[in-house]
Amino acid sequence: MNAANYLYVSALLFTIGAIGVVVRRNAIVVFMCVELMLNAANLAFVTFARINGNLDGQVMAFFTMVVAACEVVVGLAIIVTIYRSRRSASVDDASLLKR
Amino acid sequence: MTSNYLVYLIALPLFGSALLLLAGRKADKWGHLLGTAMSGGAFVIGLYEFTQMLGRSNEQRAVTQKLFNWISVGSFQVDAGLMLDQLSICFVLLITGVGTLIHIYSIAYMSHDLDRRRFFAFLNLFIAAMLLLVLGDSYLNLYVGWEGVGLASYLLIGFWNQKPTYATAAKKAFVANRVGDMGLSLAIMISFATLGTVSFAGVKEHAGQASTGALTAIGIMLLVAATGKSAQFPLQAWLGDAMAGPTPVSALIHAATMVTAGVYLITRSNFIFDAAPTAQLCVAIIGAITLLFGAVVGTAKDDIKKALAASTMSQIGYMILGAGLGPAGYAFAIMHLLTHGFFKAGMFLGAGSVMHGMDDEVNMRRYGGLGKFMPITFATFGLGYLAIIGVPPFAGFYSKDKIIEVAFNAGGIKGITLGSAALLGAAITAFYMTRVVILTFVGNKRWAEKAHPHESPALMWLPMVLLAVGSVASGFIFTHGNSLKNWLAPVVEQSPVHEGELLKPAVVSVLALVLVILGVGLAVLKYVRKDIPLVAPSDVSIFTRIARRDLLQDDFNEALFMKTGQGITRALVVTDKSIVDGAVRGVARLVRGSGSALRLTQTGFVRSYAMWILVGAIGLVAAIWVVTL
Amino acid sequence: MSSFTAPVLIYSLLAPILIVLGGAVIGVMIEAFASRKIRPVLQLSVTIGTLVLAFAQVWHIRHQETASAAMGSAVVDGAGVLMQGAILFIAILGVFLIADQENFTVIAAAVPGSEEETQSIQSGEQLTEVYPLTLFAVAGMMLFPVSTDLITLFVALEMLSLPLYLMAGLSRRRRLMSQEAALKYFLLGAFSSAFFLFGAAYLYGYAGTVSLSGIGAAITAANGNTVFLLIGIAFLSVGLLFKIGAVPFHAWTPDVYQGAPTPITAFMAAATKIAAFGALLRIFYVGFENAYWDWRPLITVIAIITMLFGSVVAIAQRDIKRMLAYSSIAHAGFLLAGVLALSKAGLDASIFYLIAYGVATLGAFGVVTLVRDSSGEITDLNRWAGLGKRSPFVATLFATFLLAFAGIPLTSGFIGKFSIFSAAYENGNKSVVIVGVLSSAIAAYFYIRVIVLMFFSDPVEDGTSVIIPSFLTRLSIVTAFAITIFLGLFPAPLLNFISSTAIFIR
Amino acid sequence: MSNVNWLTTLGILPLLGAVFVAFLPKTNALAAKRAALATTVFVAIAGIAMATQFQRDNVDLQFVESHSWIPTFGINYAVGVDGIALVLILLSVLLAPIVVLAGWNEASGGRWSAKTFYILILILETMMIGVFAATDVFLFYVFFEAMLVPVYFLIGGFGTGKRSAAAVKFLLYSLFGGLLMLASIIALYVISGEQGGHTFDTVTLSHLQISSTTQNFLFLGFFIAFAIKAPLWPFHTWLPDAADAATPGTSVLLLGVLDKVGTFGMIRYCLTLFPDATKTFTPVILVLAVISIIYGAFLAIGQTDFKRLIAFTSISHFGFITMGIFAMTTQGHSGATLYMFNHGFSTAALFLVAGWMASRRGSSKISDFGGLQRVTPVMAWVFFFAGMSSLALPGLSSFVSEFLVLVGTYTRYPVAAIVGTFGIVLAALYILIPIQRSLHGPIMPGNEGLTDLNLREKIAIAPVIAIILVLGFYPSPLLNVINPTVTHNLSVTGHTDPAPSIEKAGK
Repeated sequence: MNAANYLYVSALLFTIGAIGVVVRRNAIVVFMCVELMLNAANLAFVTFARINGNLDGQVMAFFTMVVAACEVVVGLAIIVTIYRSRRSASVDDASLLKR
Repeated sequence: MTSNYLVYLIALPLFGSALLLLAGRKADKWGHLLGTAMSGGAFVIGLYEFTQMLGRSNEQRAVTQKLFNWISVGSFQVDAGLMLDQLSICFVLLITGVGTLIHIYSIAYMSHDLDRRRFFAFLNLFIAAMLLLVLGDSYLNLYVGWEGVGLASYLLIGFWNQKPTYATAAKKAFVANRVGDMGLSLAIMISFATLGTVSFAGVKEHAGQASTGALTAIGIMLLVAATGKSAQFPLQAWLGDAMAGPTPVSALIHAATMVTAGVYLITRSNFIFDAAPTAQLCVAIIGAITLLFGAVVGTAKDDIKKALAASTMSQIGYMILGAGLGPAGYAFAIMHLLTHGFFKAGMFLGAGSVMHGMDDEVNMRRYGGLGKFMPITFATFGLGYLAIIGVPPFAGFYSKDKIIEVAFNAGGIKGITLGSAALLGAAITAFYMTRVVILTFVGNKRWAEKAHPHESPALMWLPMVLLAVGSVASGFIFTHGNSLKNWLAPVVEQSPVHEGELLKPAVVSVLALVLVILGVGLAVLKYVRKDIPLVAPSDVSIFTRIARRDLLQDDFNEALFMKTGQGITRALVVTDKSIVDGAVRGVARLVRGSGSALRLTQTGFVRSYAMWILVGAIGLVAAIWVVTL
Repeated sequence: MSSFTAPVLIYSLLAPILIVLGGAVIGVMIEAFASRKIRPVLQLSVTIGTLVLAFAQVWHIRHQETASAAMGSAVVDGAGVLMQGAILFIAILGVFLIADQENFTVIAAAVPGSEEETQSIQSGEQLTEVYPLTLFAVAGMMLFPVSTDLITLFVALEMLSLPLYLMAGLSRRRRLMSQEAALKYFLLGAFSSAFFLFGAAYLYGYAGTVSLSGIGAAITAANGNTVFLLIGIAFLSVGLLFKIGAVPFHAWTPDVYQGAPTPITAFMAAATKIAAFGALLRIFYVGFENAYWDWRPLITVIAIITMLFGSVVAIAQRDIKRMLAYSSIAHAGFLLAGVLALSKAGLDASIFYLIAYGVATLGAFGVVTLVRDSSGEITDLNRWAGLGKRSPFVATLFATFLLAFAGIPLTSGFIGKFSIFSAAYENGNKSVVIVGVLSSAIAAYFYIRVIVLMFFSDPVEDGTSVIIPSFLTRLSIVTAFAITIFLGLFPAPLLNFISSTAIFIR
Repeated sequence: MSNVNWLTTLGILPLLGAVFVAFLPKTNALAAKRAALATTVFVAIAGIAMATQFQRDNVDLQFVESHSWIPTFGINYAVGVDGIALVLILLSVLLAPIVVLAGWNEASGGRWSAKTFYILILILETMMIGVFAATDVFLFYVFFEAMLVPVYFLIGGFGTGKRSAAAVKFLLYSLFGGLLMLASIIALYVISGEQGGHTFDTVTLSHLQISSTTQNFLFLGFFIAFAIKAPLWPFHTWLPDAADAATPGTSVLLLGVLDKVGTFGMIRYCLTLFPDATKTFTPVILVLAVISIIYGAFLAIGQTDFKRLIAFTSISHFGFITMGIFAMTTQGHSGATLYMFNHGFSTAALFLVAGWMASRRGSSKISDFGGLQRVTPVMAWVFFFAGMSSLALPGLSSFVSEFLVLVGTYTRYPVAAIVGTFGIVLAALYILIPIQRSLHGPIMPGNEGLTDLNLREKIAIAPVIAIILVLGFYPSPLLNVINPTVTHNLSVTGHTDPAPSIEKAGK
């Protein structure tokens, strides 16, 4: 099976994630989309690792997961606080700061 | 030859004026005396130098004095240097002599004025500047005196400047003079650019090598300067208003000396004009036009001083005409200048004395029959009158006839035109001067009840008498054996005696006399034993009205220069506000505007920010793609 | 069984980072075990102690250079050391500001206006988590410019970002705004780092290695799929340009700067820029050096847009913090000119500029923390009117910082501007220089407007006042002022030190 | 006497004065005034002492000092003066004490204490000396820009009317020009690096080989900055506002000294660094100069306010100076330099008296005055004198310089000179009209009570009048200092005076 296909899939995932960030309102969902993008990157890493025949890419993937995990911690904390104070998780409601 | 005393000629009056101005009220008691003394001292030095001159041979007479190096930049070298030659000495004596007399006269005339000290300070300032004008050994030094006298005249015309019209008159005089000065400074620039020097000696030496074009340019510019200072057409308009100044000022500055500076300038620059015929012709034409212009204006004036001013304008026209006739004319121009200095100064002082007796009434329609109340004034004025209309053997007869004669002898159309203009002028002169005399001194009295005319004090009539003597005798002295002509010969070198005379001198004199008699007669018929209306009749011919309005000179200037000037000014003020500064403000507004516009991109919605990033990323990829292709 | 070779780590060279991390861990411990009473002073002293110690260590190793400090994933070289030193110095000054707890909420989780919050405030307790968070961020910032492979870069990026996301949300007053700032910062930050990661993936795909020098070599060798390289460069740049706040990746800057507690803004604005530019410089100078034909035009365009946009929009701002945010965007544009120079001169200039700018920014925000009324800081420009009359000294300090931003001679800003523009011009980026000059003319307008407001307009009596700053705050502001002036008058020592030290080794 | 660091000393002194004033109590304005006066007087004396040490016929820079400042960029603290710079430094140090004494109470209307006012003035004096003394382009730029700050605060802090707006306009406009110049300076720096070593030394830079197109751009960078400073039409609009808002003393320093930096820079930098570009742009610049002369004069006539009027007369005068410079003849250059000096004093006289009139009457509108000659004779006559010197009456210093400029221009560009000569007629108008309105005529209601000049004011104005008079009759002391430098500048940039046409014809 052609390695390129894996890359296409990753690119597709990345695009879906990016578009999702732009179009979805719910902060959680937006955040999920970001995660999707990260995983798209991971897929690319692994694929390239296979292509190049060394393990750096795979290692990178692990790091990414860890980092993603950290992001979840921080991210959810922030989203939850703002939800508690606003009773809404819509990113469009948070628009006091502008201009 | 050098002399160490020339500088004191200028220094004395200069010191006088400086002292009087700085000393302030403290000097009120003796200020006038000091001023007169300074002027007198200058006169004495002048006499001394004159006697020295007489002692030397005709070529050795000129003396110089170099004070210090004034301006020296590259090849532009100007010394503060003085030169006294046969031409300047005439002026020195006229200025200091008449000047001193008028100082004396003013002591009495201004005795009631609180600012008499300042008046004398200005008079001294004028004497100093005028002497610098005639003594400077280069055009630039002359220029300093030239504007100096302008300043003095401005200060003296506006001496009573609390009266707005007087202040305006002063300003008008200064500005008109500045226009002339512009000509002078251009002349200096041209001569430096072409000849590499601005000293009289240098210019005289190199004038030969220069192109006629350049010399003509210089000549025309000098003529412009002369028209400004000597109130010649077309810059004559200021002289009439200048009569706002106290009468002694009119006598000294605006009759005897300053206004004749133009004649001096042209005579001094004879080496230029003789090499630039076109320029010379222009000079003559300007002279001719002005002498008629002034004469015509003179016929319509009721204000005695304005009438005399117009006559001055016309007489200087004669001088300019004479100077414009080249080597043949210079001497006579100067001669007329000197004689005119005597009789016109005398008549002005006479007018002043009349005003003094009539508590400053100047309207001749309110005079009449004053002859028996102020006999001395009448006598001196009368002598001056005879002189100016050119009745033999009075001074004016000699000088004026000579000019008319030379004008005819210029030959051809030129000769005929100029000559007949001069003749006609003589006739009109006779008319309006007679009118002045009749209206003022003879006929029935028309003055107001409160006025009780009386003869002026000795301090005033003494100078008048002396000047009257001058106006009687000077002409004869100057012409006797061509004394003045030969005297001036080294300065204005005579060209070999020119083409056959068109008219014999005798013929000219007769012609002139006939016309003069006609003029006088006309005036007598018109004004003697006829009651003169107290206000000028308004149902008069259009010509009279035009003449009364000074042949519309002011209306012309106003329409052409003042109106346009004010228009330009107003336009430019608007331009500066709206366009030039508007552009600056516009840029600022543009920046600010775009700032507020771009500010709206910051919507506050995180998704739109993400959109920016996404677009940016895609843009980067696309761009980098394009770049590498 | 194959012989095991232990990884070689030169601890002395990594020490600065390790010290900071250690300090951070200790800080966490303190949070966990120390009593509320002593926490604040304890945390503060630990934090400052750590930073000073790390700074000393950095100074100690300033002349040692090796690419193999940590198996080639982190390097110690002149440039790196300078950046680390600068970051630490800024951090110290920043902590001085943070120490003024007035600005911070006590329980970040508490709902604004809730009973819980009011109680906590009345109890006079203090929030001390901020100290370890700061230290973690500092560690990340220190790692960012010295890391030489994409893995370390990514980790360092996240390590400096995550704490900042949280710190942005800690403001005591205007909680909603603060939280919103945190949210925006977080979402966009994560978004951009996803791009960074994706770009990294493609670079790895292109070069077959994650080490910058390896990538550089691959570019030189020009074997491999260029498409991967280009996508890699583009996406990696997105991540980095986001951090430095270059247009069009700037949008977070004004909102976060305004929303975050001012001391945090100060610290973040100054330190993050240094770290991000450090990494950016290293990546472009070491990694992409030979691909500059591809990226230079893009960066040029971005630099130009950034300068102009920042300067122009700043004019329209009514809020002092937002205005400073836009000015920082403009300065990011100027700094990109240094990147474009791609020369030793460019590197030196950028480092000097970063230090000068960082110090001035810290000082400026420090002053902002001082202007308050009963309800907290005043950031509305109109209420700054007549500050010069109320407290001439503070106003003068602020004016000096603004003049430094505007690049008026005799301030550090001018030297920085000159050096960076001359470097850019030297390498043929005339256009950037011209635009830079013009936009600094525009920028001058709004700096001066603030000065006019402070000095030439009469104060309005609305309770706005300048509080008497705590000793530490005063110390940090005055230090910043002194440095700004000193670097304007006698920049030679620092410039010499930089030019003799600053190099990238591969 | 080369062992004395004249220029540095001269520059430091006012700064020390400022520091001293800074330590005086805020309440005691008098002490601050006295300290400032003492300092400036002392500096003036020192300046004159320095001038006596100047070797006239030596065309090299003198009192040279050079210390490495920022070696990384080859920047030195390098100072030194030629004839022109010396004259301008003299101008600055002579005007400073006059301004302090004349504007004794100027600070009272300000936002801040008199103390601040005099600190700013003294700092400004240091910068004025520095900007003329600097022989390192970078150092020059530093002073050129830093100078703006004290002036900005002087206008905005102590001025009247729309002072802050005027101050901002002034600062931004100048800053804009300065930044253009910075771009050119950077380019010079880079080019010098390519041609053997980064440097900012003026002399070295003048030997660079620069392609003509580059030269043109760099020239423009410098020239626009100087044209804004000078100010030349159409970059002048900041001046009237600034002069209108600033206190008389500030205006004197602004028009009298600061603006000279522009014309000084045209000679020192535009000409010597970019001789070819100078040749290229000369026609354009001459046109601008002539426009400034006429335009400034007409606008002066159109003004209703004394301060704005004087500002516009200065624009006209700066037109003359620029014209003289770009005529590239010895007369033109010497004239222009002398003009800079004289204009400093005649403007000072005009502004100070106008300021006194305004402060007495509480208005600077011309229409609010009338018949002053009868109320306050001394003040009126001093104003008259100042006016005469402004319209370049022969016998006063300004005449010598103005005529030199005109004659120097005529020898190469007759048309420009002729048009410029119209300026002297307009000058008569813009001086005499306000004089008639304010000094002559009946006494305007509201002017009866005005008091005449007091002793302090007389003492302040006396030296100005003296200088104007003496230099009018005996300008040699200055000309002898200026001429060698001018000749040297022109010869190294390859300009020779056109010979009189008769000699041309001879050849």
